[in-house]
Amino acid sequence: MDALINGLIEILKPIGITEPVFQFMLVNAILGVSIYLTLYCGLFSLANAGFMAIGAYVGVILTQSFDLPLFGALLGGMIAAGLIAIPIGIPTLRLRDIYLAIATIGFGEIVRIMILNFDDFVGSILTLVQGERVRFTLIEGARGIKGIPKLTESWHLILFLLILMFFLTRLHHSRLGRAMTAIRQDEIAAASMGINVVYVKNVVFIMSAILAGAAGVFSGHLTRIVTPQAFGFDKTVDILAFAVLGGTSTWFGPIVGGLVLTALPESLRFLKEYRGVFTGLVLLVVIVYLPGGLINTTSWSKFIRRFTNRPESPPDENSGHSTTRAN
Amino acid sequence: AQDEVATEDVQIGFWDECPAPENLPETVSIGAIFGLSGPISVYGGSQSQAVELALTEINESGYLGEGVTLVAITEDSAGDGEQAIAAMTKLVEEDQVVAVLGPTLSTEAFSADPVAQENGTSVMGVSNTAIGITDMGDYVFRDSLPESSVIPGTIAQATTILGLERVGVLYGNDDDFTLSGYDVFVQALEDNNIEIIGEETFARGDVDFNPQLTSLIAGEPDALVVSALAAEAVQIITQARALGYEGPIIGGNGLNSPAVLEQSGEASNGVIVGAAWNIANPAPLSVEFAMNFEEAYEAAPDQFAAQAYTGAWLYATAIRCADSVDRTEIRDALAAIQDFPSPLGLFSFAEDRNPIHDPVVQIAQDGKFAVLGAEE
Amino acid sequence: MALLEVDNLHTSYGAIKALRGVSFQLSEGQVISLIGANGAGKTTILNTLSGLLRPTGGRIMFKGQDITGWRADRVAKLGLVQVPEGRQVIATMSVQENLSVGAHLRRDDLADTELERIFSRFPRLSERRMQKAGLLSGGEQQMLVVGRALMMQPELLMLDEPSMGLAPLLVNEVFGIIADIKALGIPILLVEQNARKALQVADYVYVLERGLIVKAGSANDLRKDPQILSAYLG
Amino acid sequence: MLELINVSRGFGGVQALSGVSLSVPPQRIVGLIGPNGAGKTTLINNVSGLDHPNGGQILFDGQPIEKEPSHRITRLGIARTYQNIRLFGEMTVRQNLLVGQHSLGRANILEAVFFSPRYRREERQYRARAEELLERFGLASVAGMAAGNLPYGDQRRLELARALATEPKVLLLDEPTAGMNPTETKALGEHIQDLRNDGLSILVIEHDMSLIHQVCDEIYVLNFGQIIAHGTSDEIRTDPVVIEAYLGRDDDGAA
Amino acid sequence: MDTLLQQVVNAISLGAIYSLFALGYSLVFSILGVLNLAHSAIFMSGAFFGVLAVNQLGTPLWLAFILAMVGAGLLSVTLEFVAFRPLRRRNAPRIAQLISSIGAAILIVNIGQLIFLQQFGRTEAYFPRELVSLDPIIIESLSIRIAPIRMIIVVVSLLLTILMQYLVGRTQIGQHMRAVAFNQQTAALLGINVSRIFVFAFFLAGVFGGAAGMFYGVVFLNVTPFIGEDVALIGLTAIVLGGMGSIQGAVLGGYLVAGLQVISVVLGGSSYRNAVVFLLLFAILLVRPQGLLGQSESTRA
Ligand SMILES: Nc1ncnc2c1ncn2[C@@H]1O[C@H](COP(=O)(O)OP(=O)(O)OP(=O)(O)O)[C@@H](O)[C@H]1O
Ligand SMILES: Nc1ncnc2c1ncn2[C@@H]1O[C@H](COP(=O)(O)OP(=O)(O)OP(=O)(O)O)[C@@H](O)[C@H]1O
Ligand SMILES: [Mg+2]
Ligand SMILES: [Mg+2]
Repeated sequence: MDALINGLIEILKPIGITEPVFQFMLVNAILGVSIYLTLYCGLFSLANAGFMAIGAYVGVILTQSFDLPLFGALLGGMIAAGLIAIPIGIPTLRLRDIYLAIATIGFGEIVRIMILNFDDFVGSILTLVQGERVRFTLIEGARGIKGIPKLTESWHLILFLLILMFFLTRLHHSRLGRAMTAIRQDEIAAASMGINVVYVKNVVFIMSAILAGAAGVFSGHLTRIVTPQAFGFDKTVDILAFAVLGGTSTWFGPIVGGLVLTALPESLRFLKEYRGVFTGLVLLVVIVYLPGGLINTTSWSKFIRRFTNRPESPPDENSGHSTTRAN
Repeated sequence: AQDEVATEDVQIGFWDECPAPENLPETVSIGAIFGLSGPISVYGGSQSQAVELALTEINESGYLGEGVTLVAITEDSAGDGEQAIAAMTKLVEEDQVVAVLGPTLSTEAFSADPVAQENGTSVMGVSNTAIGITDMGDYVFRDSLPESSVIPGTIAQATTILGLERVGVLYGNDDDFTLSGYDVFVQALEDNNIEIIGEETFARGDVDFNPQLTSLIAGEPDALVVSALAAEAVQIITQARALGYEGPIIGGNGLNSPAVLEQSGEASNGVIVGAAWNIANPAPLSVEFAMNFEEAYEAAPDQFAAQAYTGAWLYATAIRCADSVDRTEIRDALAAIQDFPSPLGLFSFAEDRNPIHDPVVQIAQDGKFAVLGAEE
Repeated sequence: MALLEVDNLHTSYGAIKALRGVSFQLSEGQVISLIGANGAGKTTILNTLSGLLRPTGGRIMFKGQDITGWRADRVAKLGLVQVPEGRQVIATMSVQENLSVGAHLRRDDLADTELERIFSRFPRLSERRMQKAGLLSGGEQQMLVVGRALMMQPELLMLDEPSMGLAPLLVNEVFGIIADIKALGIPILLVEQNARKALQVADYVYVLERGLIVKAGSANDLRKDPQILSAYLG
Repeated sequence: MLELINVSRGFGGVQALSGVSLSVPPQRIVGLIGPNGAGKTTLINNVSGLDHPNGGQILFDGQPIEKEPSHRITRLGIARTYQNIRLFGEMTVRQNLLVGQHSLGRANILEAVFFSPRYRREERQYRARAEELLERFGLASVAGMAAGNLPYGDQRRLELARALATEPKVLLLDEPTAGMNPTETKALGEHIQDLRNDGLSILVIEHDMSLIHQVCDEIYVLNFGQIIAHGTSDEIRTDPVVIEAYLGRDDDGAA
Repeated sequence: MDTLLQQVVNAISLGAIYSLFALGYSLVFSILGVLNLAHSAIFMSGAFFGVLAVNQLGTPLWLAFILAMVGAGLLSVTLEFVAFRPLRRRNAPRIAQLISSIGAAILIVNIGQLIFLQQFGRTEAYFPRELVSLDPIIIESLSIRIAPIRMIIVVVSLLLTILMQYLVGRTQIGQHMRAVAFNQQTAALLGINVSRIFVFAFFLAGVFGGAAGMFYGVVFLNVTPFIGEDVALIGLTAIVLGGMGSIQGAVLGGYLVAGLQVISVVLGGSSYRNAVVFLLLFAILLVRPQGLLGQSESTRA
């Protein structure tokens, strides 16, 4: 396995992919899948950065303060993220589109603010109880938890991703997978098929949170420091871009998106100060020419047709709001 | 202490502890990791400029011997830990640099420095002020004074001179730089038995500090203690004055930027900063650096630039003394540097690879900094 | 010269060829009906004429101008107005706003008169003037879109299954309106499943099958055609 | 089988249903007709759990169901189609039929991941049933097409097939023949009758009176949210109240 | 009591800036049906054009203000042509447009950074301090201090809101905008030139965003290519809180967010002020899923 990974990295080095970059690529592939699951179910949830933060902090505290091995931390981080997803999902998943998006971004921001203030908060409670000023430190606010050993290895990530891919293939052939697609296309009709829409949405939301939590644990043990700054709005936007640029019509798209978008800035280092401009340009151009994402057959066939001069159909309806009533 | 450094004949690049080197290849590469994009590029950009300035001077003066050029391979980390790791890996593994400057932020350093340590390559923080940076290993250095070496002196001096009893504290709590500053301030205030009548926080990118300031000012403090970065500091100072606050404003590193004085104008009167370096520093090396920098880049340098500039010179000196591009020998030579004349003053590395030099405490008056207590 | 001349029209959806060379004509004051089975391509013809779809071949002449490939809003401005299949009301606007939004194309200033005329013809709409159009029943929405098209002062009105989903009483009403419009001298291109009714108002009929016109004739002739009788009149 | 007792539903000012009582006996086809906006769709929405009445009771097999959510009602055995077609447009025709069988399955996601025997058996059953429905509704040739790209008539047939896939006891059809030509309408009518003969109870809303007369065992007429007539096809056809409110004078003498 | 009044003043002047930003954001959303995440870059460009005009061209403030609005408006239209129109043509999913707006934002910010470096030598620039008087107007009787520029912002943002309200609610072009917002195909059949409506809406949104950016720059003096990030999330929160697509909603949301932040600070929770904002947002969305002034579902489900 190790030899295989090293060989792969040797091949990738000329385009700027060293082992740590490779590892971040894999972590981001997991994140891409995490948001893909909710998107696939028609949920525009952007809570992933928040769950990633929860996973990262729980995981790191487990290895640092409780001396658990990475595997234990992984389980812990995933369970914590999944458990927190339950009370968050039940009220919020009733919201739609942008309202769900902003509510879940709000959740992420609240998580971030809680992490920033956790120590102070506990400290001030202790101060009240004990009657003298107490300084409490566990998660260190903006300072971050430092000195985390680098426990994540490439093969952990590859193995995790392989298992995940197997799970996803099976998901697509299951009742749950079909129910997710149905809910995305028409919630009302889905309910008429006997699908418990609320239940399915919550299950998917929890699965998504668990994956984000796992990515958090892995990432914390790669970056060696976890700070709340790393899990802000920017991160959320990045994660969304992984999935959509990769293409959300199959689970393979978000994986590719995570890999490519992580590698891209590293591969573009030779551009020096023009790097950012090109990153933006690439994102823009790719999505404009392949609106369905990199991994999407219709996207590519339309793209190819453009250059073989076959006319396209002009925009079709449904650019506006959702359908009228349930007549 | 300042005056001792300011002896006329001391010049940068003339640290004569080591003879001119003879065994260096034509090109020696060091790496540099700075935040060149994103909001931190304000700092990273001038750091990178300062390093270029130092390298030009080093190469022109033949500091590393005839025909030897010291070059920096500079990588952008955008303030992001993951990118810093990637950049560090690229520099030490692919580019095979002999040593690395940076990264700009302490949080990035905690991510990236272990990579250098594991590869036996020196890394020198030139703006990392958090606690515990050099604990990461014997290859990890910094030339930036941690806040803990600057602020206690600032508070002590201010207390004696201004007779402080009660202060309000305003700090950014989502940034490890301003938060570390806050930690040290609180400790120093406690040590000096000063009462904290109120604590308020803000977040990076906040623009309106009126609510917090209004609350703090309502308590009629003797001074406002502010731990902020430059952009927010300008707003805090002007808004505090606009709200009618006239007392002293005591700040750390972040307030110590020429832009702060320039932009807050009148309002800056009474701003007290303790810092590793200040543009008003009268020492000749410091003046010369500020002049050269302004000439090259049409902007006044800040403390981060001065530290980056010094960092490049320190590496040049270590390479000169090691007379080798062997990473371990360079590390050893670096650790041995004592009393190196620099814009920061006479500079030495402590046993734990932290910097030793005198900080400065200044007060702003009529748009200029003057040494606190010595002002007219 | 005919008001509308369609010559050898081809339209595809990707690889699916929905129209495979359709030609027909429509003169001033005429009502023409297109009938055909599901998926024959009737809606596709209307969408192509109105500019919602771009033809892959052929030519469309309207009022002596070649409008092939024109954008939909330009086609509408020229007076070729389509009432689309399904009920495309603007759900977020009130009934009244839905009606008035099309009025900007009018070349006269009788918008208000027309509005009142429509309200008196469809009292149900009048009762629901201020209601959001999305909350109307299916039939009410159908009335609304026909009314809206009239507000645009069409020179040729294309109706796509206007009686779909209407109660028999209203079906009669809609065909009454079609007859009225015809009486006003506004030519109509009518797509209908209710072939019996369509044949009553139409002057001329084209029968479409799988993207081709397979039969054409005056309404009177086709009414007697045994094939048509069995296939479309049931 | 299905019974509505005094069901009312108002939306702000509009009283869409006021005190409607109606019953669908086993193995019968009941027609529901009435002018546009009379409240027919609202009635179906209330029975199918998409909407809930303000007053009254809805009984299914004697059990009150007026408070149950949509998915539960489907599982109990009531299926419906929509006036404005609601297919899963991006899914293929076949997939639409697989989704239709959702409520019949028991296998959970873990069983799917580990290929449990129950999962495999269920999937086999789903597919077999989907093929059967495709055949029966003449959709086999378009089974692989995206449902949204089908012509209107095919979409209607698919909706009906999908509703049947849930294995209902009662079927609610909201204008199943809208957009169909007379030949197609007639064929669909025969389908509906077959379903009744197979044991289903059916409530059908239609404006196409030929279909109503062709298939319905009894007919209710709704106007302004109230039942104004109830009877057999022949009784309704000649009822002056119904002619006045709904049918109008049929001037071409057909039907 | 004294501080309370001052805090109210603080909240109002902060709210004016948020709401001005939110207005343009909301306009584009309602017509596009997609969040234009590049709107914060447009905001930045307003401040940027302004600072460039004042510092490099030496224009007077009013001219710089107009240049900023027009410049941002044109940039916004460019965005429509480059990032949105091609996708609409291709009938792309809305989420693809969201991503292209992210790409466009990255592009604009990075180009901004290059220009800043080239023009100012570093990635920040300052409006000259003398440009506007920061000396506060002091109302002794109430012990309130307000910088005059902040009063101007409050007034201008109110005027612009009314203008926008009139335009969208009462004019033909506004009606057409709403028709396009609902369904482009239907609008086209009604003879509405959809492309032109888009260009108009984007220009308008850009003008508003640019004005907000310019004000921001003038009040806070400091301009960087990244100032858009500072308001992006808060602006988004404001429009969602107020109700997407509602003009008064955007304005109300802006003031509400500002008010909440200030209240949290007054109550001693400055560290939690954004958490308070989001918690309230949560609570409101659960009761009114369409936001405070959002259109109630005009569609039945
Ligand atoms: N968006 C689309 N993508 C692919 N194929 C389409 C699309 N729309 C229509 N078609 C196909 O084009 C053919 C003609 O469709 P059209 O809608 O014009 O038929 P129609 O005669 O109006 O039928 P109906 O009576 O059902 O309305 C059909 O075979 C249909 O499947
Ligand atoms: N959610 C709602 N909000 C407001 N009014 C409603 C709502 N749903 C239905 N209505 C009104 O209730 C009345 C009955 O509507 P319904 O859809 O049940 O009529 P219908 O009998 O199905 O008519 P059609 O034959 O035209 O489909 C209509 O006047 C409609 O405008
Ligand atoms: Mg059609
Ligand atoms: Mg109905």
